[in-house]
Amino acid sequence: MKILFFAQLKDVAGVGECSVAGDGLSAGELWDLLTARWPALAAHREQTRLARNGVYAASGEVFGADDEVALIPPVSGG
Amino acid sequence: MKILFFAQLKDVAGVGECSVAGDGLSAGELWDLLTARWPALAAHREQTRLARNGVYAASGEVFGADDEVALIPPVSGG
Amino acid sequence: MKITVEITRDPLEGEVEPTVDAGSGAVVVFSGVVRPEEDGQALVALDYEAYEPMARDEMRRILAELSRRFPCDSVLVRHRIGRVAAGEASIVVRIASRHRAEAFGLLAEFMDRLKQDVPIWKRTP
Amino acid sequence: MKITVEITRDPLEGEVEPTVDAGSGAVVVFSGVVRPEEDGQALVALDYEAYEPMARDEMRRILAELSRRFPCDSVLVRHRIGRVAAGEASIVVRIASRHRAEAFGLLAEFMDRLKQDVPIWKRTP
Repeated sequence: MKILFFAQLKDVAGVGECSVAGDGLSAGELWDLLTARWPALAAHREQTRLARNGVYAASGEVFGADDEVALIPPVSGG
Repeated sequence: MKILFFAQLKDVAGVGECSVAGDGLSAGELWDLLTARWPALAAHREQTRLARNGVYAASGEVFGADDEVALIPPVSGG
Repeated sequence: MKITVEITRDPLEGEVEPTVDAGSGAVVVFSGVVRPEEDGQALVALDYEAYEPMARDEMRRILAELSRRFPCDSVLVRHRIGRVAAGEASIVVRIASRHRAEAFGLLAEFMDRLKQDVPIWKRTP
Repeated sequence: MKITVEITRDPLEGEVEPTVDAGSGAVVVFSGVVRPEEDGQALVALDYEAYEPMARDEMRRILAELSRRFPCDSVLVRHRIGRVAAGEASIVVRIASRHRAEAFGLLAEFMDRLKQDVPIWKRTP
């Protein structure tokens, strides 16, 4: 699946997007994968929401191999 | 004192302004004078506010010979 | 808070550009427009009449009072009088403030107070 | 309710004329402007970044949801991204409605929801 990073998370990951192998992952499993690769992401997990294909993921939502998953840190538009 | 009529009260009085002889009048005394001259004004008294020299009159306020007194029917600006 | 109040017979369209006061973070421009119908009745125009000096003073008093609760940088009110055709603005209010909440609060309360207390009247011609 | 949402790198100044939709009685134009200081620190510009497709969808979703409580005639949102200099607008919202209360309500709630949920971020350069 495709992972997107924005704002400060882009700095933390050092990239704007990356691919992750996996299918049918829970949010917890996805976070485990990501923080294994970028340990500094863990500090942001609490306040970061996940979006699946452009919509905020509901709790219990499952992420598939073809999904675009965005890590959304606290927003500050306007 | 000078009396000003606006909106529908101008139609009722048939004039936009007039002079009334009197000094130290209470609101009640002023209304008595006005409704004696224009009986049709009485129907508007309940919902008409008085302004003295451009400021809404407080209850108990007294109207002097040199005052400009406006009869303010319900407003509808904006 | 800089307060500017004007009553004019001229059209208000195109007059209030949303210029930004230095330091303001929010600018709100409100136009109140004569609607082409009222209670299902077609309406071509409205005639506005004001007790001008008191209307100006009363608007300034209301704005000065509200500025204590909603401190803004500047507010401009232009109210049109005379005949205003349907589709044209009878009032324009422009508020600049540091943060949007004060501008929104001032605008909403001012319009409510205007319609209660400012000696301006509209009538169908 | 007609909903138009745009994300652009172009300046927003002078773009949103307060045109009146036929039948509207209230038009509100809000500009959110980059302030030249933040927490006492001088600020020359802010960099805005968006997750563009989701930001557009999310704004439309929020507006569609709010239109049930605040039925308006039309709403236009333009959010600027990229570098926005102090004194320039980062967002413009234009709402037309029959009566002012709906436009005021929609505007205030939309801005609150935008700042909670729409994936747009600002950072100091």
